Amino acid sequence: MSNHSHLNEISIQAADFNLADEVFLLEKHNVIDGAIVTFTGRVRNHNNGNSVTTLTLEHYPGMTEKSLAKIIIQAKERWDIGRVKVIHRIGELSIGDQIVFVGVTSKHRQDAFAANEFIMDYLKVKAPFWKKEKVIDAGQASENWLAAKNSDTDKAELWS
Amino acid sequence: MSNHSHLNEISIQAADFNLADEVFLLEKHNVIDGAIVTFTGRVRNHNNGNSVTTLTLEHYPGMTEKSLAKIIIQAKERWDIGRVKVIHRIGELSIGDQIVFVGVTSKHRQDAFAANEFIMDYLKVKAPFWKKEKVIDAGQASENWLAAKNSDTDKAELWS
Amino acid sequence: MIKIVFFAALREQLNCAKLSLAADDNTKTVNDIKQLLSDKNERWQQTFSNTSLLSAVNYDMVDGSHLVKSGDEVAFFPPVTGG
Amino acid sequence: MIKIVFFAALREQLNCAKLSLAADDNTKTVNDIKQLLSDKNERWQQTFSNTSLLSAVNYDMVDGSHLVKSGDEVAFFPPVTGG
Repeated sequence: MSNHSHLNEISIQAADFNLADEVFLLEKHNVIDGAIVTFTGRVRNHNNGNSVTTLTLEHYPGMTEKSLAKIIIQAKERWDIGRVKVIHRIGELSIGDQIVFVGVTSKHRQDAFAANEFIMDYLKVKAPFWKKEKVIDAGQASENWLAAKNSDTDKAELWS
Repeated sequence: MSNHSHLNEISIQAADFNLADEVFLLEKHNVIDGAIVTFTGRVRNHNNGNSVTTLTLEHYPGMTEKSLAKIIIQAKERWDIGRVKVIHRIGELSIGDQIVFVGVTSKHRQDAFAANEFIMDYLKVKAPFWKKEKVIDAGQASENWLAAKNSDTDKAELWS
Repeated sequence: MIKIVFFAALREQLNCAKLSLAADDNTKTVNDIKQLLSDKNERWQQTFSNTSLLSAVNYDMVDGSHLVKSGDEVAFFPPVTGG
Repeated sequence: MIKIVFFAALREQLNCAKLSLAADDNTKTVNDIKQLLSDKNERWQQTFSNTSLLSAVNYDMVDGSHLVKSGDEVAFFPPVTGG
């Protein structure tokens, strides 16, 4: 596994991303793949009934890229897909901000749907990102690290 | 079922569409849905080994909109999704042109993935569109109506 | 009056996009209409012998036993290939 | 020398982002290192009693029986919550 081959497929960045630009690159000079599926995740305004104000994303530099590269390789082994792009933002984000993007092209839509969902499911349980929320709960501001969800672990296990 | 309520959800059009504009509208003033999944289908350059030059899309005005509205209602009954947009182009298209767009927002990604794929699978077998290809086969130009695929029928039946 | 419409390859094979059928007192099913159309001539008979043809009444897919009444729009077409 | 790094809630609970461990001649597993860290004091012991903690060696997730050698980077962190 060469990191080099995944240079264009993975980006961990503080900056926002632009869906149209990413889709343009996935489709550019790519007339064999008739299907493209994108997933975009954004910061919601509520979590467990409390008002979220900001979200801070920490990650483990080095391992993040390596784990995402492995997930993309697994997806390519399982499905006949063309191009892949995974972007994950880090740092402080506000409500409505984009957090994560996954784009997959393929000849047949079924592969693009499955590979995209697989990548998101595995990212959720295998990529070293952690979210800390600033929430207002009954007028009191506090910071909480988000707890991992069993549902995410269960969902990822469905692929194995 | 009121057609009115689906006016913003379905568009059958000759004109091209813009992914970014569609996603903007799906996300606008929508901070409860953290997930958005899009599917875009484009004209590929090959079909059964022959070179496709153009694709002409015919449809059944009136029934097209009604069938898509029904598919969207079924998706909303099955999954907890927010907003939906389905665009299908008609008329003459060239290689690389966008044909179809499905966008779905939801609180949880699993619903957006499933509903989007369901809508595409049902559209493929229940919405009255027909494709005619101009192909160059061994130097000879010809026009062919595409044959429906059994795999599409099989895939749609998996949801029932 | 019953309006009948044809699409795609079927329309081209019949060289006909639509026609009208006078509604008489006999209750008709979609299959009855298909039979009436097949009886027109050799070409129509051959075209309607294709068992994969689909039918819709008033924009909803129906099967051959569906009852058709005056004012209905009946459509015949090949399996769909959009998306 | 073995480099040890901590992330997220774990880093905050320990008030420690990284430390180094002299590599001695004894072969160590990830669990052995966890035990060594737990032995530091009450707070570390309590923090490492959390059975949901994950571990990685050289950027790959591993389980407690994984052997650690000099030069390795060992990471401990809570279950991940990205995406």
